[in-house]
Amino acid sequence: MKMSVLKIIEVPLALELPVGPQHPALHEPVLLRAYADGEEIIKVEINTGYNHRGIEKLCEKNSFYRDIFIVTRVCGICNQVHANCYVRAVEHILGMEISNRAKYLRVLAMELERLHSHMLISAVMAENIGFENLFMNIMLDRERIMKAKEILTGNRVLSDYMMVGGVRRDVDDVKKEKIKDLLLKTEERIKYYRRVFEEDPTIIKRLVDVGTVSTSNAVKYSLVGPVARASGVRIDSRASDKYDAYSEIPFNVITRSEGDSWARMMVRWDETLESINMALYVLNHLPSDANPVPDEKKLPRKIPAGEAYTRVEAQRGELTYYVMSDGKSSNPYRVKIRTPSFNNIISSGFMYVGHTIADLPVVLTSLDPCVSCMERVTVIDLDKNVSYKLFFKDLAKGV
Amino acid sequence: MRRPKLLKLTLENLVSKPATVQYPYQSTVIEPDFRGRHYADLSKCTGCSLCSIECPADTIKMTPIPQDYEVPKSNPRRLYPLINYGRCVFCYRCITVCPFNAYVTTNEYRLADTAKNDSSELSLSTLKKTVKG
Amino acid sequence: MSSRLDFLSSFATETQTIKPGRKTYVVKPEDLRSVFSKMIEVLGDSSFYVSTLVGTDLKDEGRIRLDYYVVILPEEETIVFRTFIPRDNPTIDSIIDLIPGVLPGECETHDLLGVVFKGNPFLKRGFFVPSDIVEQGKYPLRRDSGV
Amino acid sequence: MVTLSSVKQETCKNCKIIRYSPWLVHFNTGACNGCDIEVLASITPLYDPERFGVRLAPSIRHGDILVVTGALTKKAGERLRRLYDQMPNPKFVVAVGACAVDGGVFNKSYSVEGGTDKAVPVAMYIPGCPPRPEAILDGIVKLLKKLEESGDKNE
Repeated sequence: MKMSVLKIIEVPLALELPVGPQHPALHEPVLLRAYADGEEIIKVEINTGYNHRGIEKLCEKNSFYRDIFIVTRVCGICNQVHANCYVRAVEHILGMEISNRAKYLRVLAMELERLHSHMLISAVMAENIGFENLFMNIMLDRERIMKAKEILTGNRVLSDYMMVGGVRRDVDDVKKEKIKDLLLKTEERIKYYRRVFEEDPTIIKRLVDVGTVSTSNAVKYSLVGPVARASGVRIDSRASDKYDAYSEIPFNVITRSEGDSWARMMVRWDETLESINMALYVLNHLPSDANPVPDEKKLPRKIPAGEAYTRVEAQRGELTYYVMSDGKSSNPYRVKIRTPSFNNIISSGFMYVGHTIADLPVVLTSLDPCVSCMERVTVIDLDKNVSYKLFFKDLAKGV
Repeated sequence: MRRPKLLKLTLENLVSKPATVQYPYQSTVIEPDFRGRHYADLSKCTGCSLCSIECPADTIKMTPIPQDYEVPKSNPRRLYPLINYGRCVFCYRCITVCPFNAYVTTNEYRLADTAKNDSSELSLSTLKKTVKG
Repeated sequence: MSSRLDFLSSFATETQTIKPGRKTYVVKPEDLRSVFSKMIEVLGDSSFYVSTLVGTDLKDEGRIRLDYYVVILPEEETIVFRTFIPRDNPTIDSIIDLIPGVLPGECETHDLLGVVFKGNPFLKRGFFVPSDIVEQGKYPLRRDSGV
Repeated sequence: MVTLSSVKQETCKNCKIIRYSPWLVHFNTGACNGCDIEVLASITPLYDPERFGVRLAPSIRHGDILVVTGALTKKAGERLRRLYDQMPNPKFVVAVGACAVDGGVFNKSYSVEGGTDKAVPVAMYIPGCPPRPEAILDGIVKLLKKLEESGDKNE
């Protein structure tokens, strides 16, 4: 059957495509061009590359230590995993071992980040399906996590916490108690929100069976992170690579078999609870074997020749860094960053097919693009040959 | 299917105290070690320009100290680090690499202004002016 | 695990290790497609995925190095296929028909490094790079691009 | 012909109109999301800028204040200029974050032009990486105060 194209919908979303470096880095406005037959989407083209900031090249031009702060700014939401991945690659080249306390503190910082990121995307999902009340409530509780991050690292978002050889500030008992208190308060709320997502009829109607990905497609298209885990693929570099202190901290890898948008959100909520347990475990079992803060004045100036490839489980999936040093200059020879959204968003075109236009934002949000992505949407109606602009949210409610 | 108590939550919120902080009439709690505005204490600074080399954003410029200030002998080149707060990313790398711990840190975060500002006034206020004559 | 991968040693001209412990097989560029089709044949197409494609410009040696990082499921073991292509004529066969997941990596490497993947219909300049650099015909990640 | 200075004079006369309820339009020119989530956080219940009548406008044509985050990339620069032209006339630009103010860590990159002021006139700079939500509100309140003062002068 030949389907005729009646409407072209251009969705210029400011989507996060934290493709690192040479990719725009974050928040790349991605253009999804969906071709719809009536209400049904028959094809989606994904265009990228609106704000490429040239980070990989920038890294080659700056020294190893300055790069720590540059790669932190690849993505604001997952800044600590970026820094951790890069710093561990440099440590592998240097052959450096860090203290156990530093390893535990790194895990704590990364899990706090996972908490706030998952809460954020769930809030955005609630807003996109028209549930503004839930959005405001989740965002209010998320402020507690931000406070905990501020206590631990000294800044709310971009924490600049990782350093070659350890972390940049220690916690004392007062701070530990404060963070524990905030986490325990948030845990209750998270259990409640998880139940809302599990049981609320509005959410179930909008999310269940939308954007289903089968297990084999998830592997074939290199999908990673919660998107793959919701389709039953057990990928978690925390469990397989056991970097930092993940070998000692107990946690479960959450997988679901449904593979739809709802399963992806549920995987995120379950991971949030796991993260809280891990953070509390770290706070209760923090070893005190050595000072975790290296003296930055005495770090090695010269980095030997070598190459390292590290993987980290970021909030959105597997993040990898490749760092190469030629041993001659103080700058890295090559830094390659592959961010999870790069795979998830660019390869996501097949998921939209067969759904209605109103489902498009739902599928997209369930892949965890970024928040402020709610830009406008252009609908070009070929029948009338006019184009009009809509707010992304209105589109979600059904044009 | 059991409905969650979102309605109850809404009603609770209606009668409870607002969650909003009445900012800017009432200030919020900022951690004392929040990374805020920092500047060089010129009585300790030797003008070695290490912070300027290490700054990831190239925001620190070594600038000559104006002639009418008394400069300690440890700073023979009469240079001081001028921080352009507009470009500064507050990573505090300059503070951790400074060999003389010459930086003063604060948790001041309200830096909004109609023009880009820098640290010249704050840094120079740590020095005495030469008495003329 | 490793016994499943024994067939790879017949393709490899050399094996190396990238820290931390990633096994690297250096293969000839013309063998790359047969390596991946053999992988699909032996392991099945849903038990490994191509995680990262790294292109490095080795200017002094006059060649470009391509590393395919492959994650084998379910153990999540990362192995690397490394191949070298000449810098003045950087062409290699695309594997996009075998593994659709390499689309982002191939597009990016083409745009930033100028490697031509024969058989990939989606390659275009300006995917990420601003148009003024495209007009000058420069590839930002080449060491001598001067951007 | 509309020059920059003539636009500025006009905005001063009319700014009283918007000082009661300025609507924000948020535009990302290539930010790392750090500033974006802080802008979003600053409109949530804890800070609630609707007390000042501040809210996010649904379209650029309804907006009074353009909040720009992120380093100005070459591709986004053209779009920013176009957006600025589409805004109705008393209009002000607020640059949020180190990247939007002066390029931040990306100032030397080949695809970044620099700060927002390379493309459009900026009324208020909010430094920080990223600025706290309080700092963003503080900047907006400072801008409103400035408008009030200049409005009084023109009466």
